Amino acid sequence: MGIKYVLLVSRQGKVRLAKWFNTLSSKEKQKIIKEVTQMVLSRRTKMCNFLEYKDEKVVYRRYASLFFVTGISATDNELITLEIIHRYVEILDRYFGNVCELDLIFNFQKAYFVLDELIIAGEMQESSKKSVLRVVSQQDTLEEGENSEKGWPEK
Amino acid sequence: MASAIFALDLKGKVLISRNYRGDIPMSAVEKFMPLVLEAEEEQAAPTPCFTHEGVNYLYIRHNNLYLLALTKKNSNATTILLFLHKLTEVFTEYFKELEEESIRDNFVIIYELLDEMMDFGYPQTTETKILQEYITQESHKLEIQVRPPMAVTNAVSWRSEGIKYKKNEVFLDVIESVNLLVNANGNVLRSEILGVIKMKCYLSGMPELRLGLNDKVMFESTGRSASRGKAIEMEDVKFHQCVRLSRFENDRTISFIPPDGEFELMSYRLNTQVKPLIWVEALVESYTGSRIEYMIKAKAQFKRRSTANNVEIHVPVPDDADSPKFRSSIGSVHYAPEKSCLVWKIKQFQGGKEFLMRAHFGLPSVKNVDDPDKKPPIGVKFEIPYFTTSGIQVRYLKIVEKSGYQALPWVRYITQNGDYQLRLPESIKNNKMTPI
Amino acid sequence: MSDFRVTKPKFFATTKKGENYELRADLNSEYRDRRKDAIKKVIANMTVGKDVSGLFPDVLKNMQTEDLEQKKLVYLYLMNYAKTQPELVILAVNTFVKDTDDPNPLIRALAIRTMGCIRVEKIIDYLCEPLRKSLKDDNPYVRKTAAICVAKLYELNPELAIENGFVAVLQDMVSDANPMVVANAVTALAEINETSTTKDIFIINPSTLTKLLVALNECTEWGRIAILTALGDYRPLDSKEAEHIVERVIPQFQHVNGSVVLSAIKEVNRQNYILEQVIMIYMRIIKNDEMIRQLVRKMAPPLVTLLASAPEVQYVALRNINLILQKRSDILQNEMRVFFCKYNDPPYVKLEKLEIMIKLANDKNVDQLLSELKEYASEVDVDFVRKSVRAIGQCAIKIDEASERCVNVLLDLINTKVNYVVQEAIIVIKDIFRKYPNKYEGIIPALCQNLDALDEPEAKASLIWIIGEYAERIENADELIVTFLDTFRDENSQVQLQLVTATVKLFLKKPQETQNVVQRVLQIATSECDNPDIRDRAYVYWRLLSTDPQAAKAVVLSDKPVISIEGNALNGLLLEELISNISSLASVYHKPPETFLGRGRFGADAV
Amino acid sequence: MPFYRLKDLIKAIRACKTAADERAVIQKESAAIRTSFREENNDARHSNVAKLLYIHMLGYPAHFGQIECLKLVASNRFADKRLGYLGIMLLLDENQEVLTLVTNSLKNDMNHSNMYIVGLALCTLGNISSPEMARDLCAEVEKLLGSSNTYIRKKAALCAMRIIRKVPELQENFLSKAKALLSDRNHGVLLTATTLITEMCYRNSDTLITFRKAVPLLVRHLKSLVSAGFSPEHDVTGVTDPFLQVKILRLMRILGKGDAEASEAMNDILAQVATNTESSKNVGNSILYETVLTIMDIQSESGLRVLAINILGKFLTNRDNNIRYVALTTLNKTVSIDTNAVQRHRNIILDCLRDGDISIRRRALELSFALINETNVRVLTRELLAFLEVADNEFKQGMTTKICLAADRFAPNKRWHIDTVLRVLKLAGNYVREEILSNFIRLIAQTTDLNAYTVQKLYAALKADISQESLTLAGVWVIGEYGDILIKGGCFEEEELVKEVTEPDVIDLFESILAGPYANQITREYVLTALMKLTSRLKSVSVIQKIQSILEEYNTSIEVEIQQRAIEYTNLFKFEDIRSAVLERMPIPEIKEETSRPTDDSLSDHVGGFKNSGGSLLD
Repeated sequence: MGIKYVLLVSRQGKVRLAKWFNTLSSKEKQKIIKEVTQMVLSRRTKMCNFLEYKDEKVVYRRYASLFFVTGISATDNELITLEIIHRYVEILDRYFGNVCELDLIFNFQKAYFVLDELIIAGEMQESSKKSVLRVVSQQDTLEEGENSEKGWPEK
Repeated sequence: MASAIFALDLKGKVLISRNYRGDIPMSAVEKFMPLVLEAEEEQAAPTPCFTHEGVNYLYIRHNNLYLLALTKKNSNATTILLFLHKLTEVFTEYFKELEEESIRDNFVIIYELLDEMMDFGYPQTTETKILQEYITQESHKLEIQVRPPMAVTNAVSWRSEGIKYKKNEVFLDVIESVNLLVNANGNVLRSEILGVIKMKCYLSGMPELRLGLNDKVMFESTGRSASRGKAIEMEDVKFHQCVRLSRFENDRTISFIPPDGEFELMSYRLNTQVKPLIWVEALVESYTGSRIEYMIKAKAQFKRRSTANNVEIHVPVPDDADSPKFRSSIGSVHYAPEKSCLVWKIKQFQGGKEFLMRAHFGLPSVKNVDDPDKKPPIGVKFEIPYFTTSGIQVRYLKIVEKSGYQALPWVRYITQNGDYQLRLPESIKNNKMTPI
Repeated sequence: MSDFRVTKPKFFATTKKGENYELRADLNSEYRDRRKDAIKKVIANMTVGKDVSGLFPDVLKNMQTEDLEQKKLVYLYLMNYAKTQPELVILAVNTFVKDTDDPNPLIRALAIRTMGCIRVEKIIDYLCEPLRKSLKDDNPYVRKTAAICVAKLYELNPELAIENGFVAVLQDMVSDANPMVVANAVTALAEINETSTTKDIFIINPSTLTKLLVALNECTEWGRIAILTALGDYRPLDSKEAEHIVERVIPQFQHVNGSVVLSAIKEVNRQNYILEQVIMIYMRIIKNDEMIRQLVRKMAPPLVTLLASAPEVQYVALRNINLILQKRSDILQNEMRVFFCKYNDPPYVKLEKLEIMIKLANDKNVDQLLSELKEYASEVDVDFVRKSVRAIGQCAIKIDEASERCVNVLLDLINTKVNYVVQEAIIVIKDIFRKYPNKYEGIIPALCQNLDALDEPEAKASLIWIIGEYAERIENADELIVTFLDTFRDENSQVQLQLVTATVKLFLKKPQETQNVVQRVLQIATSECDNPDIRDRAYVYWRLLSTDPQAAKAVVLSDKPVISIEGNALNGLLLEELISNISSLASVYHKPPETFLGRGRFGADAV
Repeated sequence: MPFYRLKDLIKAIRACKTAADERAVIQKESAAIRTSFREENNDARHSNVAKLLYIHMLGYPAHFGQIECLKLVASNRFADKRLGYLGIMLLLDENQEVLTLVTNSLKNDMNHSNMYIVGLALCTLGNISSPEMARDLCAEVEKLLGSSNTYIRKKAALCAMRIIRKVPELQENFLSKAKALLSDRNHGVLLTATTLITEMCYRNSDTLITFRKAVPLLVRHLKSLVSAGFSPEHDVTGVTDPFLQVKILRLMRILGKGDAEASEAMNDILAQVATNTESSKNVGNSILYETVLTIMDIQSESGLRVLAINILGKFLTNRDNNIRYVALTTLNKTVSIDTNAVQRHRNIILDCLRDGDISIRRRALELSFALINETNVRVLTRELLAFLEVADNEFKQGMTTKICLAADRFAPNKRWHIDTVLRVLKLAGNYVREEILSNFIRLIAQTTDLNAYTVQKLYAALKADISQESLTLAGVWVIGEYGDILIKGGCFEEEELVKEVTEPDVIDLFESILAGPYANQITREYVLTALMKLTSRLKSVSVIQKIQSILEEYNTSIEVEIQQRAIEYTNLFKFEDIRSAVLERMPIPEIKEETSRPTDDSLSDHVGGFKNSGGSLLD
């Protein structure tokens, strides 16, 4: 049950984020990334956003140059998973302000931090966009405070 | 015979394609990557040709690209694969580097080349020098329209007419590469010399050339003995297409009209039982989870008056080594993590000398569970000028042109490493428990 | 506070709207440069797989141009989209025909080449006249292009190509003064001949033969391959002519192109075969016999040199060497070291080299080979390790003198306890037992210790066979067998078969202790097991045992003849067929072409 | 020292033109980072780990950074902890030994005064907890479930879920707190609590019964969500908190299943959701989809079921492939409950078999098989055989299995049954499971009146094609068993194929198979036994001698089973008096139980069940 992984993959097949909620060896992870990427990238636009892979389902959605891909179990609701993906994208968009792929590349750790406030153990923990944004930015403030204490420049 | 040719990136995305025969749906390419992945999955390595539902896939890898040909027939696999390699060669000569980017940047000219190099799936003109005469990168100007060079269809398809030089010169480079394989006990398993004779021809007109070597077979067939020095016995000889093969077969004469500029005239192969020119011994001691130590001994086993230049000894080290420390009696040593090895460079290594080097690396306490114990060999690079292992000699190079000019031939000899590998002995393992 | 209005995702977007619309405008621009740039953009879009077929009429307008590059691009576009817009292609015909009259041979050839690639019914009629002209063009570049174009036309409409006399012209072109034209004419004829129903389009006679042999030395590498391939259909009149062909072909061994070399080897090999047949018929022509031996010797060095090619080509060469060795086992007898695996050889090359090394192994080189195989057996590539272990066993079976050394190596490997190594070793040891009866059975206890580790059917089946065959020497043989019975139904059918036979043997050897066991096994195999082959086997045993136990003993337990290793080789007919296909895909797959062409159906009548 | 700052490293990597360049940059930097780690520089560590995580994301090894993450977590700086925990989540999982060293840090941080530090620890535990960790930290999580801070409560709830997944018996610890959470007013807490309780009910039937009492509460929650006015915080294109709605619907499904009272209590709200939810957008459809699944699973009223089926019908005609996909998926679950409702959509479903989207094709195929019954078996099988001919290879094995099972179950007569399986073997004989082949041969053996027909058909089939392994095996076995009937000939109603077959013809066929390019060990096994059986069924002495010599060729075979067979059979010729008795016609396998579930993929459940027909072996 629930989301097994979240992958962000560029149109060129480069991984921009990979979060795993079930335990797999890195060989298995690499294999999934390779195979699922290959499947997703070869899909045409009018096709549905779902794929069957092994005993699982892959739900993906393309946003311009990036594919947001999740693996869920066969019994999960594919349509609401699309909404979860979209929710993540909306939050990223608000957080970065008109997000683009480069934002995620250079701030990859922030993309993870945001995701960690939205999903734990493959399940959604917060349905309010505002709350997620608030807690992420408060934590950012905390970090910045430490940096300025030490007299470090902001990154 | 190829029905279609594709260039794909490593993810299987088509970068450019050309459909020559229309007898296979172009969508067949979509099956390519899944089939390669499936083959990898089943542990059997994917082979360069395979068949699936009536379509045959033949491919090569070049940098980050696949070049793929499809065919429906029982086509000549060697021809197709060699043609694909030829494509990479031509593209590389056109664009310096054949990469995803260079394909994207040069798609117009690539289409032109694909059109010219293959017709209806059959290879046509594939000589870069000739192609460059009528497929050029500058945009085609209206005023001067290019025409097919005579060479495209001439019997002498590699040389255009009307070439002129003020000074007529020829440079010959005789380069021998030594292939060596030594097992971990220090026994030589294989040693072989691959020689090539490279030419740089700056000659006017349509010169006729004849090259004389101290070829044993020729001496025997003509009844002469080698006047000075020994004759050599070449096991297999390959010639540039300009050389008249039947003449060689008849009386071992190497006669030809050369292409203009630089080219490889011939290559030959011979087995040798000579001592390995540079010998390397290694002693490895590893302390799991903490450190690994190497003692390397290198010895130059050729005559004292010769010197090997730019010697590089590559000794493999674990992928996750850190904090390198080196001590050597000569040369410089550095850690090359991108190759997972240490490189010991000796600018000049005189014949008969022997040197020692010690290396020390740290190892992380946490082992990479996914990393199997690979056992790459030690590799050696070197160049020994004025020296050939085989003893090959250019006895003469005769140049005749109807205008009767005099031309000067220059000859240079060099021996270098080829595929030169010495297997690394098992390391002595000291399993000490170290706290993490 | 307007986040709820985000209804359509625009994230990460760089939207391009109405690109085709803009392109259309540019294609119709009054400025030449803008039009050309637009064409390039269209082709760029086509390259990345966007559909730009909608711009057909607009692109077509730019076909008539002095700019060669632009013309080529428009032609390319036409080739790609002609199928989708057959009606509109007609509009291009005029320019095509005009271009075949252009003073520049490059444009004439380009036009005829492209027209042949536009596989649209309507355009074919317009192709004939220009093609007729081009076939007679003064310029060889145009002629060689036209020659191939005949093959293109033939594929679309054979009658048209014959009625118009194009095929006849091609036949004449084999005598063209220009070698490249000859080569393409040969290529086109061979292709046409293959697809024709009559197979009489391209028949080489002694006079064409001479011309081909002359052209062979003059044309490009690819032309040489075409000619050498074409020669394959020619049957020499007598051994003298065969020798003559061989003489002309052998120099090609020195060609730098590996495909030329393999084609030459194929041809020499074929002539050899013919010569051998001649020898068989007229025993007295001894001269030929000596010649064949010489020829075989000459083939070896070029084959070895092929191993210095790119790995993909090496692979094809190795697959072919494998075939040639099955026919002429002595050809590379001193060259085994050449096939030693290098660290950076791709896996597919390593596996092929292993196969060949086994074929070359003899009592002189076996020690070297063994120490190599041992080295390989400790590498990381599982598949390669398995095959290496198997190869050690094959050495033992092939070379009597070495069998003991091999067995010792295998025992060392079993002691490593690496699971897949152990299983592989057990599989080959079973064969070693059958090659050298009463020699190595002492190691059986060591094998039986690994019973629990076996999870692969072949290894399991092998050990079960060993237990049955040597039941009298294994004290607890019945216990070992019984451990499998509970899971009988879940086992692979090959394991089940071995269990049935092993149990029967066990019973015949130790009737007292094992009566229940055999009863149980036969019961399961005949009533619970669904596999008809296993049922048959079990019934046969059952009937045998219940009618005449003494006969059963004689039938089941009789001594076995020593196994032969021929089992791995291809059968003679197939081998001949594959050898006649050297360098082709069939020779790489080791399968006759019918098995992979079309839908790959192959009837019993075709064998 | 390392070469780059994080930003510069990313730039350097992006600037690489080739994969080889990228690898070189990364491997050099990795080596520098490893060496720098040795220096124990606290300031450099943060940036080194950040770089390493980026490197790791690109697929390169980073195991040597694991310990460094632990060191970061032990730091007092929030930034260090945040990155350290991120690294632990990315580089470690429950199978790595190093993870045991994290437990203590987690425990400390879960008791931290800063809620964000507590949050980091909970997030880490929730994502990668091992069973041991789950046990060690169960009490802390339980405590945090009662935290006054919603931020901590909701994270703790999902942590508890992970713990239960790892160690199911720990769920008792969370029971009472979980109940309380269900009345929480915070959407996040409610969402995670519903998720936690769903997990609990799913794993434990006692818990399930307990939570049935909460149905009215869930109904209230759902009702308020459905009827709530616009609430900006939880609105998604006009729908209030679809995420929570879906979770509640799902929990209701588990609670209502098999319980009339609970189902009854949900009836109205489900009807309300099903009729009132807006179906023009994905959000609404996601809720409708979940609602339909719940309606079909619980003991709902028939009116409600009709409503659900109608929604699916509408889904099926939707132009959006996503919606069609879920419709096909759901209908597949529904088909066993209400076949007729699904049969109505048969044509649309068959059309989907030709859809360009493999996902749709796959679902439609599954559903087509579920639709087969006595009345439509001929039509549907014809459709499916046509599809088998063009299907992707990956579909073939599943299809051959299912077509044959459907034929087993619904065949109108034996002749049709045999023809159908034969057609399957011809079309895709290389994609047939062993059981299907066995079933076919059993069918042939049992259908004695068609033996002559079958053996002739198979003989003709092999003459035409020996490339399909199962077809070859079936043909070889049948010809071996009924060779005498094949030779006898005879004709059949409306059959044209009666061609005379001679004894040498049969041997020729077998020799072709042995010499053909498809021969493998299994075909050889079948052929040897078939040949041997023929010696008792054919008459020609020369043919029998020929068979004997073929068998002898295999006496030295390297394949152990082949050698054994060949030798036994060769030996048997020495015992002429018993040979034909031993080889006489094989007993007919008894009728097997009818297969009950035609869509079931696994056949092994149905194998067996018939009794031995041989005589007693020993007296």
